[in-house]
Amino acid sequence: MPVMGDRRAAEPTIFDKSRPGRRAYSLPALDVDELDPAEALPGVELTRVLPRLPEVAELDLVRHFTRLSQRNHGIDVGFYPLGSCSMKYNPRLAETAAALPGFRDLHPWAPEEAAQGTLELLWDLERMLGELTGMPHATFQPAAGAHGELCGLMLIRAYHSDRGDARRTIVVPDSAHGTNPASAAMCGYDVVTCPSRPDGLVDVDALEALVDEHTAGLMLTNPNTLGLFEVEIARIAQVMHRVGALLYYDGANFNAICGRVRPGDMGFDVVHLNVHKTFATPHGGGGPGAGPVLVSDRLAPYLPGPVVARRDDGTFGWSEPPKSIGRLHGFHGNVGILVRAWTYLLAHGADGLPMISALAVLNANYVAAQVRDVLPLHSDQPPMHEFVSTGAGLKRHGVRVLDLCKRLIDLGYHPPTNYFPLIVDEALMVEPTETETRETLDDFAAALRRIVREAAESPELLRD
Amino acid sequence: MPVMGDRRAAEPTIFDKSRPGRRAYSLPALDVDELDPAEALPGVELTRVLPRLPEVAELDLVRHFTRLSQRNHGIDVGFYPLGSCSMKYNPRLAETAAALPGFRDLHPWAPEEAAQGTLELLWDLERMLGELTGMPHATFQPAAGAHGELCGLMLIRAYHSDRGDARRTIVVPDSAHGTNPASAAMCGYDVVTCPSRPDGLVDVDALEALVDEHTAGLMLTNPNTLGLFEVEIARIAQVMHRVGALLYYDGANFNAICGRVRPGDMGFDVVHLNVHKTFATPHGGGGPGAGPVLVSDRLAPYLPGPVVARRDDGTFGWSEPPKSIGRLHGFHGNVGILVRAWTYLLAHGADGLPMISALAVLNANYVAAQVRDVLPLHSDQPPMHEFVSTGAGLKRHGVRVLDLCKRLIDLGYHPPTNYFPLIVDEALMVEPTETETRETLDDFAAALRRIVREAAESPELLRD
Amino acid sequence: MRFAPHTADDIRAMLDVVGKPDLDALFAHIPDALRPARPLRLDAGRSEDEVLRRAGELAARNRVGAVCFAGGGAYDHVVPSVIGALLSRGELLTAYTPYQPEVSQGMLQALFEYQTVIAELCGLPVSNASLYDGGSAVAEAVSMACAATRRNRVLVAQSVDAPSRQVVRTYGHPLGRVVDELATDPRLGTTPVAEPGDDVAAVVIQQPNALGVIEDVRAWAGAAHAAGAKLIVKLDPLAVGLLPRPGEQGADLVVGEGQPLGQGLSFGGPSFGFLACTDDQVRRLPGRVVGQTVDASGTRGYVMTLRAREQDIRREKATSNICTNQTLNAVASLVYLTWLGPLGLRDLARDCLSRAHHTAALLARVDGAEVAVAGPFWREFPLRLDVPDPAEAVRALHREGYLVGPVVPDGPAAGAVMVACTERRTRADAEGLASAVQRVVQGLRGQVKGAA
Amino acid sequence: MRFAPHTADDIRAMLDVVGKPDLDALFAHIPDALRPARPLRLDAGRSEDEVLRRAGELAARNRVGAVCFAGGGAYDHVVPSVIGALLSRGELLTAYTPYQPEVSQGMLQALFEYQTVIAELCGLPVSNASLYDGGSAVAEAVSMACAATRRNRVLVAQSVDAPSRQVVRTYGHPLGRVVDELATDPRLGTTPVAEPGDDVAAVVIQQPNALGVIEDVRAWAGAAHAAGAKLIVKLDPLAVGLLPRPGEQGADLVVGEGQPLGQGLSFGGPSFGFLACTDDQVRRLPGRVVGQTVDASGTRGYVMTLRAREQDIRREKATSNICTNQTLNAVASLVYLTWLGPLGLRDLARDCLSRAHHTAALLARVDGAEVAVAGPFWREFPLRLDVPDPAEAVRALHREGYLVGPVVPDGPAAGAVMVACTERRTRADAEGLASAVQRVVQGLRGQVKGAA
Ligand SMILES: Cc1ncc(COP(=O)(O)O)c(C=O)c1O
Ligand SMILES: Cc1ncc(COP(=O)(O)O)c(C=O)c1O
Repeated sequence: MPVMGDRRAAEPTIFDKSRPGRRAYSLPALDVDELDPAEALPGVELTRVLPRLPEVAELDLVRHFTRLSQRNHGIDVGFYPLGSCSMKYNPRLAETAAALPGFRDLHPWAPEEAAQGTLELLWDLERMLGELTGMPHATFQPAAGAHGELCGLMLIRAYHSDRGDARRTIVVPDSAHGTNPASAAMCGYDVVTCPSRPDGLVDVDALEALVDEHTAGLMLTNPNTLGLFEVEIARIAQVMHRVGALLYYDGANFNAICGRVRPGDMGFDVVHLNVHKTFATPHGGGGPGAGPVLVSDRLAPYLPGPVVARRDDGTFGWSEPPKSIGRLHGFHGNVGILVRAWTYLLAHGADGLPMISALAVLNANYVAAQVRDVLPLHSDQPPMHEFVSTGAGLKRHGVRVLDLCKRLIDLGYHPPTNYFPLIVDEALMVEPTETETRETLDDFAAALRRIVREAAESPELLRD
Repeated sequence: MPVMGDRRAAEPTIFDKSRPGRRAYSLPALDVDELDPAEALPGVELTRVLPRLPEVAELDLVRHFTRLSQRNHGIDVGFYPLGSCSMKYNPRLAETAAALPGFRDLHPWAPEEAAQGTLELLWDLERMLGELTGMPHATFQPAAGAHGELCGLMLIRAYHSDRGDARRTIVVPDSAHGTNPASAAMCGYDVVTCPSRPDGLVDVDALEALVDEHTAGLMLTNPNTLGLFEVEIARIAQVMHRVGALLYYDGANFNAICGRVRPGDMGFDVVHLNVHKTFATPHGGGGPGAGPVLVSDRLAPYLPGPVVARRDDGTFGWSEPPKSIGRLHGFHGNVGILVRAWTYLLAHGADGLPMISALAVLNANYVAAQVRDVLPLHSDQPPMHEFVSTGAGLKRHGVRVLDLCKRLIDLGYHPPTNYFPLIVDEALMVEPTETETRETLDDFAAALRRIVREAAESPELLRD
Repeated sequence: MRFAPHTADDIRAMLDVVGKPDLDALFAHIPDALRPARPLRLDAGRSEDEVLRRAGELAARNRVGAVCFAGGGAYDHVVPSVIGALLSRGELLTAYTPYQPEVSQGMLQALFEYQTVIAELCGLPVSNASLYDGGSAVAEAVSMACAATRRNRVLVAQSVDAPSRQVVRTYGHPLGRVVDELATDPRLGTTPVAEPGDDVAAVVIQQPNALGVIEDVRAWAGAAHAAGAKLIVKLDPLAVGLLPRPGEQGADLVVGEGQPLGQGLSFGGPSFGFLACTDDQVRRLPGRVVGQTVDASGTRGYVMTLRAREQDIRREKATSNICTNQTLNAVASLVYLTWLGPLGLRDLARDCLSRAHHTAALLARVDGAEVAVAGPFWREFPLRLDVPDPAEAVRALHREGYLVGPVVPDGPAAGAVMVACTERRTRADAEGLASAVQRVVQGLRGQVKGAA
Repeated sequence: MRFAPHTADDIRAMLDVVGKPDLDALFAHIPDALRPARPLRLDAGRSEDEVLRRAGELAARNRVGAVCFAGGGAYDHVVPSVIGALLSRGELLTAYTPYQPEVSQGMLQALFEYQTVIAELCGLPVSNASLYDGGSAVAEAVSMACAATRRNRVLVAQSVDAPSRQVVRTYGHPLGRVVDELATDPRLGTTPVAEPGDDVAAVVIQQPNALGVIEDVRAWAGAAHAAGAKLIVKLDPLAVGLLPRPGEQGADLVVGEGQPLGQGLSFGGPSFGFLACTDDQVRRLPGRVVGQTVDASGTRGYVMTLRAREQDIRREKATSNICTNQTLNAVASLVYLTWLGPLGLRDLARDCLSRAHHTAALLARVDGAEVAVAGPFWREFPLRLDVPDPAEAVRALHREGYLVGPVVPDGPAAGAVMVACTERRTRADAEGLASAVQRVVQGLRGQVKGAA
C-alpha cells in the first residue's frame, strides 16, 4: 500500500509557514478599563517592535507539530535499546495521575494547608525510595541525574567542611559517564581518574593507591557503565571510608538491582536516582526527568531546603534542614514527574520491583547470548541489565560501529548507545529493558548478526 | 535524512503479535469472597472456552495502535478536501471540555438533579441551533446525519398519519446523497426521484409534475451536492406545501450558509445537522458524530422522547412529547459529541459563524477559479462551500478521475470525493473548508493543474 | 474566536482571484427574501478560556461524585489510560471514513481487528464495523431477521431493556412491523421458553437480561429455529468471560451495547452498538464491513468491502442507511479488549459475579430491601425497596453518595431499583450502600407515616 | 501489576538460552553479604485503577479551587488545549535525547525552532535548548560570566526572587564565589543603578523584578559594562509584549523561568529555564544546542552541535554538567509561543497591565491594605496588609477562596504579599479579592486586639 507524503522530506520550519496577521490565540475579553501603557508606566522604556514569533492559525500549528512528531522515534513506536538510558515502556496511567487537576493546578507557593496531597505524596515517595536505596532522607529538588550528582557532591563537600576537613579530590572511574567528572568540576573538586581492570571492573588496588586524606569521595555507577556489577564494592567502600571519604552512587543503572540490592547496604552514603530511567517517567526527548537524592543520616542535615516533614498532628509541611547547602531549584523540583514515579512504585510494589530488575537482566543476557560470538562482550562476568560489546572485529572489513548503527536504522532499529564507555574500543552498549518481548529481542539479535555477516560479505553495503 | 522503518510495509495484526499468557490488564484486588461460578449460578451453562482475544503486554498494545495511526491520514496531518464532508480543523478545546469529569463520568440514568449541567447544556444547544436553523425544537438522539434523516422522515410520517393522511412517497433529487433514498426506504416510503436540470439545480417544473396528495415530503440538501444553492427554494417549498407535503433539509452542507440563511426561512419543516461536519467535532475515522434534528412547532409533538425541558423553577429535566414517535437511541444520543459542538458555537458566536460560511465559500471559489479552465465546473452558478468539476476531458488521454486521485496521493494530497454526485460524469467534488490557508489552496490547485498537464503529456505516469 | 487562517490581505487577494468585491458578494445570488430579517440572537464569540470556564461551570453542576452502582446498559468499569492516549492521536481522531484505502490503512486494519474480536465474543463468524448504539443495533437485527424470513412480526422479551424495546418499535412502526412482548417469569426473572408462532421473524432476548438474570439462550435458539424464526440475542459483551458465547448456543444474530468495553459513561454516548451474524446474512448487514485484501505488490491490505452497499451509492431498496457510525468508539473497544485479553475478561467477569453477589447478600439483610428475582444473576440485580416512590429513593440515595438505577419500568419487577457491581465496587462501597439503603428506606417509610 | 511481557514459558526458554536455572541465578555473582536481610517493606503492587484511586484521593487533598492571584515566578496564564494534545504524542513524549539525528529530526527541528523564538524574545542571537528552571538558569549564567571575565564576585539585586538568589549562592559556594546583594529602593522598589567594582563578573537584575517593578535595564547595562562586568537579566518572557527585549538594551545574558509560557503550575515543575547570550559566549553555553545542517543529498536537517561538550564525553574541566534537561517543556513553550504569536504576546501583556492596575486600585481602597511600592509595575505588585502575620493572612485569604503570595521575604517590602493578575483574572475576581482582603484584614486585626 502506498503512503501519502514523504516523511523523509524536510519539513518547513514554523517560520516558513508564518504569515503576518495570522493567529491562533484567543484571550478572555478585557472587562476592565484598557490602559495606555505609556500612561500607566510613565518614564518606562516600552518596546517599539514585537518579537518575530511565528504567526499561524491553530490548524497549521497542530499540523506542524504533528508532522514533526511523525519524524521522530519513541518507545511507543518501536524498540529503543539505548544503553544507559533504560528506555522502557512509560505507563500511561502515570500521565493520567499527573494530569489530575489537584496536582496540575497547584501553585508552588500555595500554603501548606492547600498542598497536603502533594506533600503527603512526596513524603510517601521519600519512604519508598528510602526503602529501595537503604537511605532514608531525600531531596526532590534535583531535576535530573546530573543535577542530583551536583547536589550529592555538594553534600559531601558540606559534610567535610562542617568537620573542618577541606578535601580536594573526587575519584571517578575511567568508565564513568561524562556527567560524573563534570559535576565534580562544577563542585570545585579536582577529578582523579581511577583505572578499570581489563575486565571492566574498578581496579581496587589502584584505587587504594589513589586515595588519601585529601580525597572527598568516589562516584560510582553499580552496575557500572559496562553493565557489570562491581562485585568488590564492599572492599571499595572500605577503602574509601578508611580515608574518611564518602561514596556517591550514580543511580543511572539502578534498574538492574532495584528491589534486590540496596546502595545503602553496599556502603554508599549518597545516591541519586534517575526516575526517568528506573521508574519509567517519559524522557520527553531529553527531559523533564527528576533526580531525587537520598542520603544516610549523617548527610541529612545538609540537604537542600526545604524538605518535606510530617508533623505531629499527621499533617505535612516544609522544614529547613539545620545546615542546608541551600536551594538548587527555584521551586520544588520536577514534582509532576515525581507524581508519575510514585504511581510506578505503587503499581509495582514489593512483588513487582524485584521482578522488573530480574527481567531487565534476563533480557540483556538473552540478547548478549545470541550475539556475543560475533560481537564479543567486553567482559566474562555476566552482564546485568545491559551489556557492552565491541565491534572492533569489524574494522578489518573497513566497517565501524558507526556504520553498523546506520545499517540498523535501515533495518528499522534505533541503534544502541555507541562509542561509550570510552574504555571499550568500538563500544556498542545494548540495554533492552524488561518491557521488550522475546520476539523483539530475537529479531534485534538477528539484525545484528545479519549486519556482522554483511560486514564480512558485502562491506560496501555498510560503508555508504 | 533517512527515516526508520518502512511505513508502507504491512503492519502485522494484533493477533499476529499475540502470545498465550501475555497481559496488559490489571484489576483491583478482590476484597470480597471469590465465588465459584458453578456454585453461584447453579443450573447455568458456563463457558468452557475463552474468546480468543489478543494477548499482549501494554507496550505492545501502545506500539500497535501508534503504528497503525501512523498509517492513516487525518486533518491534523494535512489537507483533506473531501467534498460533502467539511473536513475542517477540529478544535482541541472541544476535547478538553468533553473530558471534564462532570461530563465524562455522568451516568445516563442519573437522576435529573444530578445532571443539571448537561441538561442545561443541551437546552442551551437547542436554543442556539434553533436560532441558526429557524426551527426551535430539537431531539438529540440521532447519532449521525443518516440517523437524523430516518428520524425526520418518521416525524413527517407521524405528522401525516396523525391527520389521517397516509402518504406513500418521498421525493429525492437525482443528485442526492445515498442516505436520503435509503432513509426513505427504511421509513417505508416509496422513493420518487426528481431529475436535476443540466445546471444541477432541481427541475422545479418536473418536481411539480411529480408531486400529488400521496407525496409525503421532499428531501433536499441546500446547497445541494453540487455545491450549488437552490435559488428557487422558495418556489420548491410552495410546490410541496401546496400538496400538503413537508420539506426535509439535509444539513450536510450547512457549513455554506450557517449564520446567513436559515432552513426555516427557506420553508423547510425539519432539518438534521451533522455536527461532525459543520460544527467541527472530529470524525474519528467514521464516527462518532451527532445528527440532531430540529423541527418547527407543528412537528414538535412527534419528537422522540424524552426531550429536554426547562422547568418553572429554572431547573432542567426530561419531558415526553405528547405524540412521540418513540426512542431512536438506547440512551440520549451522542452527548459527548454535542458537548463539543456546543463549545464550537460558544467560541464562534454571532460574529464568528457567518464568517465561517463566508470563508468556506471563499476558499471553494478560490480553488475553483484556479482549476475550472482545466477541470470544468459542472455549472455556471457560482459554487458555495464546495464545487464539482468534471474530469471527463481526461478520458481522451485514457485517464480517469480515479487515476488523477491516485496521482494526488503520490503528490501528498488526500483526494477529493470522486464519482459523486452520480449525475456528473467523472465527478471531482472539492470542499476545502474555511480552515485552510491560501498557500495550501494554491499548492493544491497547482497539483491538480500539474496532473491535468501530465495526463496530456505523459498519461502513462497516471495510468499505472 | 475563529479558526480560519485568513488575514485581511488574504481575503482581499482571494476575492480578486474570484472576482468578487467583498465576502457578501459570494452570497449575492441567494434571493434576498431568504435572508433573516434580524441579526442572529447569539452571544458574541468567546476565547478558549472563556468557553472552557463556562463548560467547567456546567460540568460542575453535574454531580458525578457518587459511588456508581447504576446499571441498565452503562456501567462504571475500569477504562485504562491507554485508550484515551491512543484514541486522541490526530491521525485517528481527525480522519474521515476510510474511503481512500491508500491513506487509511491504519483505521481499516483497526476496524478489521475490531470485527474479528466482536465476532469472537459473539461466537459468530461475521461482524460489521459498528452501529450507533445497542438500542438501534437490536432494531437493525430485527430488520435483518424480517428481511431474511420475509415475516414482519417479532417477539421481544419484556426482559430486554426498555429503551431497546422502544427503539425496535420506533424502527418497526413505519414498516407495519408487529412487535409483541414475551412476559417475564415473576419469580425467576427469566423469560420462559415457548415456541413462537410461524409468523414470527425473530425472537429477541437479552443476555443477561435487563433484570440482570441469565437467560437460557440454547433453549430459546431451539424454540425459535423450530418455528423458522431467528434468535437475536442482545449481549452484554463482558458476560462471555463467564457465559457461553451466544453464537455457540445457536443465536443467529448477536448485538449489543458497547459501553462496557472501555467507553466511559458520558451520559450514554458516544459509545457504539455491535452486531454479528451467521455467514448467510452477510449481504444484509447494515453499516460497513472491512475486508482483507492483497495489493498488486503482494502486500496485505484492507478495504471497505460490500461497497455496493455504501451510502454514496443510490439505494432506494436499502434496508439500512447507516453512513457515519461509531468508528472511534469501536476502535476504543478494540484497544480495551486487547488490554483485557481472554484472561482479563475471565477475571473481570468473575470479580463482578463475586462482588454483585456479596452486595446482594448485604442488601438483602437490610430491613425493607429485597432482591426482586430468584433467578441466577451476574453483575446486576433488581432491588425492591419498601418505599412509596422508588424514584424518590434513587434521588435520596444519590444525595447519600450512591448512584443506583434505573428503576425497572414494567414487568413483574416493576418499581425495583437496579444495582450493578463492577470490578471497581469494593467491599467498603457495598457496606456504604447497604447502610445508605437502610437510612433511606427508614426515612421514606417514616415520611409516609408522618404524612399519614 | 507489571509491564514486562514475559510469560512463564518465555522466562523458561530465555533462561535456557542464557544458561541459568532461574532468575535469581542472574544475580548469583553478587555477594550474599550485600543482599538485604529482610524483605522489602513496601505494599504489594496495585492495579491501575487502585493506583489512580489513591492518586485521586491525594490530588483531592490539594485545594486548588481558589482564584489564583499568586505570583512569584509561577502564574495562572491560559494554557491552550493544543499543548497537551500535541505534547502527549508518543513520538515526542517517549523519545530520548536526540543523539541519533536520523530518527530524531522532529525533536531536533522543534528544539531549533525553540532556540529561535527564545533568542528572539531575549533580543540576543543565541539560545540553548533549555535548562532545568529559572533559578538554576541564573546560576548557570553567573558561571558563564565568571568564566568569561575570570572574576569570581557577582552582584545580585535583592529584587531578584529569593529562590534564584539562593540557587546562585548554592552553586557558587563550592567555587568560592562571592555573592553580594544590591539593595532595593525602599520607595520605588527598583534597584538603583550604581557602578559595580572592577572585580565584579556580573550584575544580576530581574525584569520585572520580584516586586513586580520594572527595572532600568539599559542603565544597568551601561554601568555593568563600564566596570567590565556582564549584565545578566532574569526576564519574565511575557513582559516583552510590553517592554524592550533586554538584549536590545544591552544585557549580555538573558535567562528566565519558562513557566509563564504555557506550562501550567504543577507545584512549580516540570517547567524549564531558558538562557540566551551574545555570540561570543556560545562555547560556554551550558546544556545543548541544536544546529541546522544540510545532508549529503542537500536536504535540510538538524543535529546537536557542540557535541564535544556533551556528557558522554569526558570533561573534567567542564563548567556545566547538564545532560537530561527540560526538552518537552521547552517544546511546549514553542507550541505556546506559536499559538500566541506577536500580536497575542502584545495583547496579553497589555491585558495583564490593565487588570493588575485595576486590581491594585481596588485593593488600595481597602482599609489596611496598600501597594508597597511606588515604582512602575506590570502584572504583579506587593500588597502590604495591616496584619500581625502576613502568612496567616495568606492562609485566611485562601480559605476565603483567593490565593495570593508569596510573602516578600526581605528588603524594604518585606512582609508584603505579592498579588499577580494574569489575563484570566476578571473584574469580578478582583472585586471578590478586594472584599476578601477587607474581611481578612479586619478579622486578623481584631484577633490581635482580642488577644491583647
Ligand atoms: C551513567 C549515567 N550517569 C549520569 C547520567 C546523567 O543523568 P541525567 O541525564 O538524568 O542528568 C546518565 C544519563 O544518561 C548516565 O547514563
Ligand atoms: C449530503 C449528505 N447527506 C447525508 C450524509 C450522511 O450523514 P452521516 O454520515 O452523518 O450519517 C452525508 C455524509 O457524508 C452527506 O454528505
